[in-house]
Amino acid sequence: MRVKLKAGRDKRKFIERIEELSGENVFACYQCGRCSAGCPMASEMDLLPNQIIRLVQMGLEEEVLRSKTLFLCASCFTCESRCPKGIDMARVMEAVRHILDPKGKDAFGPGEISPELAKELPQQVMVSIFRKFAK
Amino acid sequence: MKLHYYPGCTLKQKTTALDISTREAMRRLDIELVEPEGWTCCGAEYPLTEEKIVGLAAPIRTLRQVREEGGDVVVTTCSFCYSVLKRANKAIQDDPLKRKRVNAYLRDDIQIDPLTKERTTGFADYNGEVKVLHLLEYLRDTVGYPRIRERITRDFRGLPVAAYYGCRLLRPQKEMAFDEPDSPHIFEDFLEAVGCAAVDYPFKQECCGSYLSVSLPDAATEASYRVLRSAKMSGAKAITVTCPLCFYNLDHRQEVIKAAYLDFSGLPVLFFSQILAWALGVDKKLLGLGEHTVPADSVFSETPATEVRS
Amino acid sequence: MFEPQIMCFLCKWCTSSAADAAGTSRLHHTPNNINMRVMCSSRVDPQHILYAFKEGADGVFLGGCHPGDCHYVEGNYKTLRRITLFKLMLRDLGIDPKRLRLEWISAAEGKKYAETMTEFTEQIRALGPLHLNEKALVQEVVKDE
Amino acid sequence: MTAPLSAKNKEKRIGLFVCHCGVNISSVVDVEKVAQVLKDYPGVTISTDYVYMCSDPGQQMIIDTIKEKHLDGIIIAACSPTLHEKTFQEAARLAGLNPYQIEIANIREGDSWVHTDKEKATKKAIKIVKSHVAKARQNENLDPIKVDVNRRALVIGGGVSGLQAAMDIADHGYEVLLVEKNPSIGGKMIQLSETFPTLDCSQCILTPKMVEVSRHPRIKLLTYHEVESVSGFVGNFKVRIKKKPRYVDEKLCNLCGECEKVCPQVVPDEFNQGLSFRKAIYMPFPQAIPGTFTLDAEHCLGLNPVRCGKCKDVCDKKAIDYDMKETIVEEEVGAIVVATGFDLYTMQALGEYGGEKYLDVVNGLEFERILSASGPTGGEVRRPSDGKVPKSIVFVQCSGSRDTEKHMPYCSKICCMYTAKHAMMYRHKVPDGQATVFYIDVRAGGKSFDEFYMRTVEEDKVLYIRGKVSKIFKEGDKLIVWGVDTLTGKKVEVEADMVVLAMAMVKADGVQDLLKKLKIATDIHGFLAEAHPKLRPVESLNAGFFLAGCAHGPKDIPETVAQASAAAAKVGDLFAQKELIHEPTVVPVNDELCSGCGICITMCPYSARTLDPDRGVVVVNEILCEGCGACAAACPSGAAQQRNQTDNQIFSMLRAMLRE
Repeated sequence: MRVKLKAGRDKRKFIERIEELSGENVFACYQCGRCSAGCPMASEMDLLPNQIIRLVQMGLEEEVLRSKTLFLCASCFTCESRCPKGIDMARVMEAVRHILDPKGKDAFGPGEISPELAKELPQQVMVSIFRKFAK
Repeated sequence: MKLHYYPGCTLKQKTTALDISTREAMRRLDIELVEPEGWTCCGAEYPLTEEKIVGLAAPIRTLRQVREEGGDVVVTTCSFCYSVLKRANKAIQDDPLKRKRVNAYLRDDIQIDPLTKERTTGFADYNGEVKVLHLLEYLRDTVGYPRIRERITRDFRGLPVAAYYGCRLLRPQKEMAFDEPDSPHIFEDFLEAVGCAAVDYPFKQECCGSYLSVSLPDAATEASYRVLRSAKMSGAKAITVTCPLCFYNLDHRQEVIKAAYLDFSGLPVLFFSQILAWALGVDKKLLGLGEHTVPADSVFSETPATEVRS
Repeated sequence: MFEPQIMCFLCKWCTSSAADAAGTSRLHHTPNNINMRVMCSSRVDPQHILYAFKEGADGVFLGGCHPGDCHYVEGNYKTLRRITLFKLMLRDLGIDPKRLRLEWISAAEGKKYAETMTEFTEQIRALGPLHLNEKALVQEVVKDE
Repeated sequence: MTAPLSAKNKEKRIGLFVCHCGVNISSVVDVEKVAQVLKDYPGVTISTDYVYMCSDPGQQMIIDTIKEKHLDGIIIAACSPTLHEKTFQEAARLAGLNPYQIEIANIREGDSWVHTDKEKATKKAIKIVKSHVAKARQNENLDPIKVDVNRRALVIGGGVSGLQAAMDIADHGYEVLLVEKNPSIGGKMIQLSETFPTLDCSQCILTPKMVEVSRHPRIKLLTYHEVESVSGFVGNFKVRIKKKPRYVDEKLCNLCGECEKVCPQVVPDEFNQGLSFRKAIYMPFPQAIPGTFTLDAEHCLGLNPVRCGKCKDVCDKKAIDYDMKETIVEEEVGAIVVATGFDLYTMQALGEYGGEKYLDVVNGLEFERILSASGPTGGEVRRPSDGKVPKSIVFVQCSGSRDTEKHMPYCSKICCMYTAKHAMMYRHKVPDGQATVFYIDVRAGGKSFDEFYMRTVEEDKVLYIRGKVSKIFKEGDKLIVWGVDTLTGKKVEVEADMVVLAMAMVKADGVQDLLKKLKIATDIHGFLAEAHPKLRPVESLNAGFFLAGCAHGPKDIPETVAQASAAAAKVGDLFAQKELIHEPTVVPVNDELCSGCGICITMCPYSARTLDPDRGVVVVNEILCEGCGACAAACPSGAAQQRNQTDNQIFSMLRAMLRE
């Protein structure tokens, strides 16, 4: 299927919103893929980090928003430390998560942790994963 | 002397080993750790979007409290707490807009005078006056390795130990400024200073899977396995961490890892503070070894506890 | 309407060329500026600026090459340092430092030049005519030969 | 306050010529009015307008008027001075008027073309013209400054660029001094194996050039020498050159090699990038020029006092002299070609690639030595750690290049091509070996370059993977390379026996000290800055200095050679002039006003100003002064005044412009 590239305000609005939220210039990315090459979770992802940023550049909002990748990022900042253009990919990921439908389902909510597991888990795991993946 | 210390929530609940061994070790160095009055959870994750200003309020409130108590330095051990406190502090120092907005949230906090119990509001703005340090930095720069060496009473006799940095200590480097993200050595230098032999291995700064161990356990299992395997292949007899979450993934989940990867036979996981405490002569009972899933006793018995100095 | 006089010192290599480029492209702007071409922005002595104010300029503009592009290696940096300091002195002399503007405009930036001229004119227009505090300003800043 | 007017200019007769420029000016500016208003302005003798001043009749009118009215200054109110200043200066010269008495008042670009309000534009034109009259009243007759040229060139650097430049200048008929800091000429090119895209053997094509240079009657070769300092100015430089002691008399040494055999000191061999060893007394490589051994005092067991002495004992020719001392040679030259080359970015800076840790992670130049028939493995591809033939090599392009964040933001330009060559050569030498190249973009713009790259892919089956490597680490005997293929969107892991990093090209090690001594401008990366990026690419901003090769920025061999020849041609231009002409609008010093404070000295980017300690005043070398005027603005006493743009002229112009 041919992907139709949008032009005009809608596309710009999406990109500008991502840039505003993340504080990163997504057009600085020249798609070397180094973020993906070092990403510990890349093998689980449907879209690699560099593909996420590429889709943002192209303004393909729906494809970005429905990617599983958003909830596989562990914010380990390996991508950030290696990016030759100084883009903090973790911030871009966070910005995309931020604009997901606020009424939508949590990607990972408190209900998904069994009481037994909760007893064993360090507090910081629960605080951090809900901060990242729940509304 | 007294030193402000932010333990964070996990150290008070599930991972007391890190808290207790840290306190005991520091006591041996004549340093009493003081917790800021009324500290709260730092939030564990530093807010990465420009809009989530509120996420900065909790860590900044704690830092302000340190200042109010006359402290100019606060140390932490947990990598997540260190990351959040340090980054929030830097944001307040560097970004006037964030400084203004966060202080606007915090200005009307209620202050209770400990003597008169009088309730007042109106804190002075916090501008990043407190310095956030990881205990490893404090040991290196303020205590100094020579002084630690003087106090050492037990000899590890060059026990090969792997230092595991994980993600938060090192990255993003511009904000953390902890060490070179791809060739760090502060942790190794510490291990060498207390008598271990630091093992070089390529996965020391790779991710353990972090909080994905809850949402995507298999991926985290693999990530942790690779770290443990790499350390073990390089000859380590134990791996040391600073972070309760790394500890959980590498230690508590090691049975799962062993079941999934048959070539891996197990590796004790230790907190750096346990190593320090042991070297300084702290009683084994105070190391919190009961919290370990992988028996770590061997590390402390394999090398006979020769009294190098009486 | 108040028509301010804007005295402009333009470096020959960059901003003066930008002014030419604005002309060639017919980029219209307010006519309040009067340009003097100097070899380098660093040729401009604070005395020249004071004298311009004294002789009736309501605003003074300095145009040089972008940092790193100076034809004379680093003249623009010298200008920057000099003007930063001089602005502090202007305040003491009772002249609003906003009346002095330093801008880097390259030979290619005709558009920026034209826009800056209009913008600066409007800014000075808003400030109103310059009333010199004759006491603060030494009577004769310049000695005649 | 009256217009400041010096006594000698009181009688000045100035003519004003206002141009209509067809309707370009006259449609907006009332030119007749301008001419009319200025008629009675102080100093103006005649004021007139004409439709096209730059036309032949227009110019003739100017010439006739100057003669007829005995004018000693004129103002042309017309277009920008960048267009016709020279035209009108020439016309003035024909009329017997000093060209520095011409003023151009720009009322077109600066007025009629950017405004529409006729009244305001006319008023503005009058102000502009008045200011030039005020200035013209104080203009002086000036003569261009003339100076002799020493027709002898200094070339710094004995790599291919320096060799080519020296050869060309010498072939033009001029004498050349070629200074090289190393024991032999040859530079980086002599270390290369084959060259892309033709696969010529680098040594085979460079050695004849080296011999030719060494035998050229007009080239004086100074190897193992370093430039200590440069003073003077274009056409007249004085250079001090340090001669480092070689401890071997190059005329006596017959290359028997006995000294090397007995020398007990083993040192990493620079020529082989440290992949093999040499002795403390050594010849860098067999074809070295001059053909002589050199004793490396830093690694010798000891010369003072002599602690070993074995080499001297075995030397039949008595060529070895432990008492040689460093000496200084003084030379005079008229032009200097800087061809100081490049180095590779250190692998240490990229910790994630392990170049410092793992022997089998090598840089591009090390791999050249491994490929070279004269290299440590005799041209067989063997890896440094254990000498095994690698069955899989990963090549990583852009290692430290195109990284705005931590490393070099620029493209190093030659890595795409040499990596293709490396991969191709490896496949030729190890037919069952796997070559994998990680790249971001392949930049193969050059004659026959893309064809060469395509051959590497199509015929030699080298696997090109589009993506940047994130990390390289060792597991057992293998190097594990973590990369990505952005074309398929797959994260990939490659097991390799060896990794070659195409490290960024950077300024030569230690060159900044030399450039400081030469006082020549560089860009922020320490590469030499050209006078103009398009139109003067081989000249330095500093007159008399010319650039060649990678000292100016990354480039390949043909481009380096072309630039060297261009620099030589520019030196030829300079030497072809009978004398040098310099603009006289410089900033001299009025001795009576100068207090010797030296502020102007610190302002001058050209070191044109020095303090005369005897008289306590600043003296100006007018040849070095480029007339920027930064010193004039800084001089607290007004002793430094720019010719024909004095402070008084500026004040007069301001008054004419601003006072209603």
